[in-house]
Amino acid sequence: MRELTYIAAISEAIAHEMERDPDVLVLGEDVGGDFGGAFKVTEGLAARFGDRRVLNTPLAEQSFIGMANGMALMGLRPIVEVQFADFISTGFDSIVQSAATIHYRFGGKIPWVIRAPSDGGIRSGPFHSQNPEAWFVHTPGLKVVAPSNPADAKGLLCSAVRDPNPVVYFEAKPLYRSLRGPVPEGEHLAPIGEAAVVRPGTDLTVVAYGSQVSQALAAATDLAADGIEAEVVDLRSLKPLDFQTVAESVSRTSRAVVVHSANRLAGVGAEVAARIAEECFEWLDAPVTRLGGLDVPIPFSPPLEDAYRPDAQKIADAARRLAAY
Amino acid sequence: MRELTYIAAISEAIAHEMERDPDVLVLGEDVGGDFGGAFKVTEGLAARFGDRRVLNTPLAEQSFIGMANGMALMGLRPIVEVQFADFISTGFDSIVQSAATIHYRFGGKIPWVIRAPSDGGIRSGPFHSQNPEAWFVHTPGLKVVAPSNPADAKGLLCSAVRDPNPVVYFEAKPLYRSLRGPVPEGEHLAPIGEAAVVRPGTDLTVVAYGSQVSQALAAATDLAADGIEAEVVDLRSLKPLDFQTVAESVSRTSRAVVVHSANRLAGVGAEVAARIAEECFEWLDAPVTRLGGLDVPIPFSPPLEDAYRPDAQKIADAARRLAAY
Amino acid sequence: MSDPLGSHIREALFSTPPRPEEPKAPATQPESGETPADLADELRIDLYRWMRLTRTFDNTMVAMWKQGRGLGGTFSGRGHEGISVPIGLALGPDDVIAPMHRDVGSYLVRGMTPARVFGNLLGKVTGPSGGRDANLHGMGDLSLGIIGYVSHIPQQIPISLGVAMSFHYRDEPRVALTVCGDGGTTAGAYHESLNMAALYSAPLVLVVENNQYAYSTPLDQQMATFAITERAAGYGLTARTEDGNDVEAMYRSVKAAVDQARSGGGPTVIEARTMRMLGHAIHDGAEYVPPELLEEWETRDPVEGQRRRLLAGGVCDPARLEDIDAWARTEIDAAVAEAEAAPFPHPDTVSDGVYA
Amino acid sequence: MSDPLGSHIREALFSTPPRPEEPKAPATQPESGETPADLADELRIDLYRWMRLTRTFDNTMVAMWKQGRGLGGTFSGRGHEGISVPIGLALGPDDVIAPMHRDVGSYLVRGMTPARVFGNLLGKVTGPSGGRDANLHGMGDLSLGIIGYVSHIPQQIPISLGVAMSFHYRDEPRVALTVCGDGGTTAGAYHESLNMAALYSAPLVLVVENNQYAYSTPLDQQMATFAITERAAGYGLTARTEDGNDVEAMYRSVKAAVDQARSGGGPTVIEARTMRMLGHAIHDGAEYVPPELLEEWETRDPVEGQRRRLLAGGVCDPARLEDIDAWARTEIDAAVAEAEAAPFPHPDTVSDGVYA
Ligand SMILES: Cc1ncc(C[n+]2csc(CCOP(=O)(O)OP(=O)(O)O)c2C)c(N)n1
Ligand SMILES: Cc1ncc(C[n+]2csc(CCOP(=O)(O)OP(=O)(O)O)c2C)c(N)n1
Ligand SMILES: [Mg+2]
Ligand SMILES: [Mg+2]
Repeated sequence: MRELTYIAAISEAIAHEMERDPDVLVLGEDVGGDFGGAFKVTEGLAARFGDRRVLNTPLAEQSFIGMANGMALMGLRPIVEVQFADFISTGFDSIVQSAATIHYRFGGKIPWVIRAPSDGGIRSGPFHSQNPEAWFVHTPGLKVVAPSNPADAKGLLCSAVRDPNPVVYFEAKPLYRSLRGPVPEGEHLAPIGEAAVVRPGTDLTVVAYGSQVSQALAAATDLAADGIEAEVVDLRSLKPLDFQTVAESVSRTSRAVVVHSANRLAGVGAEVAARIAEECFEWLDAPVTRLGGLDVPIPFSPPLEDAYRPDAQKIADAARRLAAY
Repeated sequence: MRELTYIAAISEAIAHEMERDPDVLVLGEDVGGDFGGAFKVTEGLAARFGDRRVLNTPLAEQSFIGMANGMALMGLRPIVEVQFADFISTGFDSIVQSAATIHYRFGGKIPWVIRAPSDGGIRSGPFHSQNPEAWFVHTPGLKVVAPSNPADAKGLLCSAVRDPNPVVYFEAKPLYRSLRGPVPEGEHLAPIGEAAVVRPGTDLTVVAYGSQVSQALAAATDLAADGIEAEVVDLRSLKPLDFQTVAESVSRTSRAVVVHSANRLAGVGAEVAARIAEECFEWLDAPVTRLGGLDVPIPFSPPLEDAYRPDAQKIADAARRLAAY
Repeated sequence: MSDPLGSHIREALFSTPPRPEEPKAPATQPESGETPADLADELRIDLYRWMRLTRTFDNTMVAMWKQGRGLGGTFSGRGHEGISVPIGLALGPDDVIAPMHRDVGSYLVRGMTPARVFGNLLGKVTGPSGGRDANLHGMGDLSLGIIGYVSHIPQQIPISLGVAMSFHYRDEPRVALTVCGDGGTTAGAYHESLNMAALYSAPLVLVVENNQYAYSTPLDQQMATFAITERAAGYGLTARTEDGNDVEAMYRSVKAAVDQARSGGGPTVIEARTMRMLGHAIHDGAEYVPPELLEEWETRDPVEGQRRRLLAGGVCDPARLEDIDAWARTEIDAAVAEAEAAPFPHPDTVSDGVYA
Repeated sequence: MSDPLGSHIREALFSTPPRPEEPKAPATQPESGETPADLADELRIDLYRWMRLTRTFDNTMVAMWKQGRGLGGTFSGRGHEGISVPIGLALGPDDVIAPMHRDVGSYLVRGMTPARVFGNLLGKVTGPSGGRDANLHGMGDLSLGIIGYVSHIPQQIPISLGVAMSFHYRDEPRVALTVCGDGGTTAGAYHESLNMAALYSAPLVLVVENNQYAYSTPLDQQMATFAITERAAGYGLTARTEDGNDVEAMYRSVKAAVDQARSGGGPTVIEARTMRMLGHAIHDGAEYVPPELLEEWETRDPVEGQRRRLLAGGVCDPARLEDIDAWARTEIDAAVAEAEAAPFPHPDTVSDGVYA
């Protein structure tokens, strides 16, 4: 299969959905014209589909997301880009109060996607490196996905566009151009709500998502050299969460490490670890270990950011401790 | 000791701090004049301390919280009322991006308190019943407290005002006038970052905070009739979290239920349960159980809201299952 | 392209309970495009009829809550009927409205039955939110072109901007109308949305219900100048001030704004000056409002004002108005009975409908 | 009541490295209250001097990043020196400023050394954020009366409103000054904060750097009318437009606004019209900007303009200006060397300083 970078897979997914359905449109800061967004994800779309379908908005997250709510209520399917995931908090009400509750409160459908370029490791500091997915997983009424590879980046985005609910799509900036992989051409959907075992193993389970899946796979290779066979589960969808795949894995390996780039404290990993601890209690031979960002604003300077973030080395270290437990 | 309602204890704490320190002031929607706020917490303060220190703001959460950031940077100690905890999301950036990061980024101190009347059970529907504490516990740089009784309501608020950091203070609306208890007169501080064992017990530990502490105590009484002695730990402070007190209790009881009114999914209880599961692994005789709100917007109609919320009965049921494990 | 509202709206609009004294209901919907400098007599009577129904609803609701027959809190729209009725009546059947908590009139006009509104207030399964949302929140019904209220002020504005932009995008001759209070004008999303509405020439009408108070906070503690209309005009959209207690003036103004929006002329902000006659919510005695102010505005009551005008102008005789008043009473009494008799939702359904 | 800034500021302001050619540094701080209709010659030269230092800083930074000697991204303020320098110079020593990402000049004027700014850019422990914040963010130093930049636009405005309100509350004759871009004017908090600043008559000055673009988005895709000044006036505060490339006009205007605020006359918004001469950030080629526009604005360069003006008016001779240029070059070269030699923070300190 031909290979694409992670970012190219995202661009392809958007174009594919716009081609397929005239109700799909793109909006956000700087997404339009010849420019095509801070990361160039929407480059060329305005020329291809017209300015009306690729709309540059003023700097006004609360209201352009709110506007997407109204468009979606009328059956359009806006793909909203927030320039960095960090700025999603500026439009918070329009997501967690408005979009998230409308179906429950009176049956209105909000079939939008918010694309949030997230994650760090690339020396961008506290305001351009955030991973705010836990806020949205905790909020009733939203779906949240976080692809770890180019094929899922395309497949989950296409599924998100077609989903009748609001989906927050966290794309991992550090993977944009550093990760290439096979991506099916044409129609390709990845189901929302299904995790994937991306590396089978017998000795312990590493549960990860987004950019930490690559790190977990690298750690697994490293561990295999020591004879420790790690199974890697890529959650892919954080809400709904496919706990069954996690439980099935842990029931075989009896040991689990949960890892994400976001703050470990009260992060999505806490939910996963608490469920493993509760529902896989009888199978566990060791305590569930969590890795995540430190409880500090994401620092800029390389030694500090490296200390802040989980990586393959830290995952391997934790896995070794766990295997030796 | 004389007894006060939970809400009177809050009012007393504010007046006490304003009396003590001219840098303490109050601001928010409708807090001033003869009116004194939607719940009358600040009633009488404007007459006593002047309109300048009890400031009615326009409807503009982002900016009046942002204004509090600037005041606090200059050494004032604003006590900000958001009318309902539900509306704290409207000022989200000013809290999670601005206030939370300023000390780490350049050493500025933000000694404010945001008072957030939270929680439900009183038929107020999805927009006047929320418990958004998990968003803030997950965010680096904030402190978060949630008193369960009148004495702590006063003591934690006084401590929060004097703390050099931003503190989000979740007060439980359902306790406002329904819970009376002894409250020390004059100076009374409750330390931020210390949990309390509010009922000793030997068979299992119930970890709770806010309005669910009363429910846990009621459940414990019920359980005692069956010969099950539940220890109840009141977290009081959600960030920093006094895990030592929790661990010490679970090391004796070997069983734990964690309960809060907020959505169970990726709530603060997930963090507590994950830590118990990790750090108390060797002591546990049964899986850690979590109770919390369902993953739905908080419904209005009595049968739905009752189905949504944890209460003494549901805690007792869970505890019985756990004791029998 | 799919039309989520469909043409059911026209039907729904006229499917309210039969009104014996008002057989010519279509008169309430002047042909789109007609600018009513002189309003037809039947329309003028209709404005009264809907205001009377709204007022009777409000009186009854307030009485019930005082008697302890309510559930949770609620909001009175007394004094706002001169706004809430024409914003409903001036819209065409395929238009969409996003009302606030004092706009019961607009729900009724759009075809939501009083029984359903009471059902919502009482947490019954028959309310438009099925017991999920409280009081006058969440009363959306897209088949009637109504978007339920989001409490976070002024969320209705960006949502309505988006509805308007969907019409724009699809080249549909439809209009979105929404409402905010004086308090809403000081919130950030007000500014963002007005700026975008002007920028995109969105078919949007925003009515600012300037009722002089945001909860307990009077205008002069909300803004340095009361130039709501001038500030709105600054974005580059049409803006004007109206007497919100003059229902005919309001109808004309809203209708003109709707026509302008429909024909591609862009958005309008109408500042409707009025007074909130009861407290903020049912529990609020509003002691902070000077009694003289209320007395003055009581003399400008929009319902009684329209009644006097109809009689003075000889538009109809007193008997017809008394029939209307009696009809309203009957309608509302029946609605209360129906809502009180309706069941609560079953607890097992609590998690239904979070996702589509 | 405690004064978190203290009187160290005056000292700090003059503790920048010695400037051989500029012994009379105090001339940069006209006595508070004096409205400089005619600016003193030394002040006019000082405006040039700081602009030259700022420009040399900027040129050097851009070159370093192009050479791969940078860390992460950064933002050029080229063309904005006519704003960033006077907003610093027109303030008194106890005033507080909250600059944005193109306002390096104001940091330098307030006494932050170029070496510290480069330290921040390079993630060194010597930067004001100690390696915690990136590029021109987080460069706060309260001892210099500088608040670090929060990326979420326009957070600097409500923060500065609060700073102003603390002066108001304590009856201190101090002023808060902040900055936003044209893009910032379309965000909600801009509106909320201007409304409150006017309402409370806060001692606040806001300079809107209208540089015609928000990232790639030109003004006409941001707002329907470009009436930034008129809209600001609508809140009931003082508002005026200036040529942001005329540093003397800017100085006069900002100084008058600061004096007005200090004497209880309330807030001012100054729309400073200018052009962003390089891209949004270092990686941005800004192909979306018509080259003619840049060419036109190149002829209006604020630094060269002031140089020409000084020479034409005979305020000083060319040798003095060449000395200043050489001084700036020396200062900046030394600063780069110092910053490049400085250590990174130790990883063990990563969690230090989250809480006070
Ligand atoms: C963002 C937000 N903050 C606070 C509230 C609480 N609140 C409900 S109504 C109200 C006053 C609204 O005043 P106004 O907009 O003038 O409308 P009115 O009630 O007068 O009709 C407030 C503060 C809210 N609903 N939303
Ligand atoms: C709330 C928010 N959304 C998005 C961004 C990303 N962003 C950074 S600068 C910028 C453009 C700002 O334009 P303007 O205010 O005109 O300032 P300029 O860069 O022209 O100086 C954007 C969109 C941000 N910083 N904050
Ligand atoms: Mg009002
Ligand atoms: Mg700009």
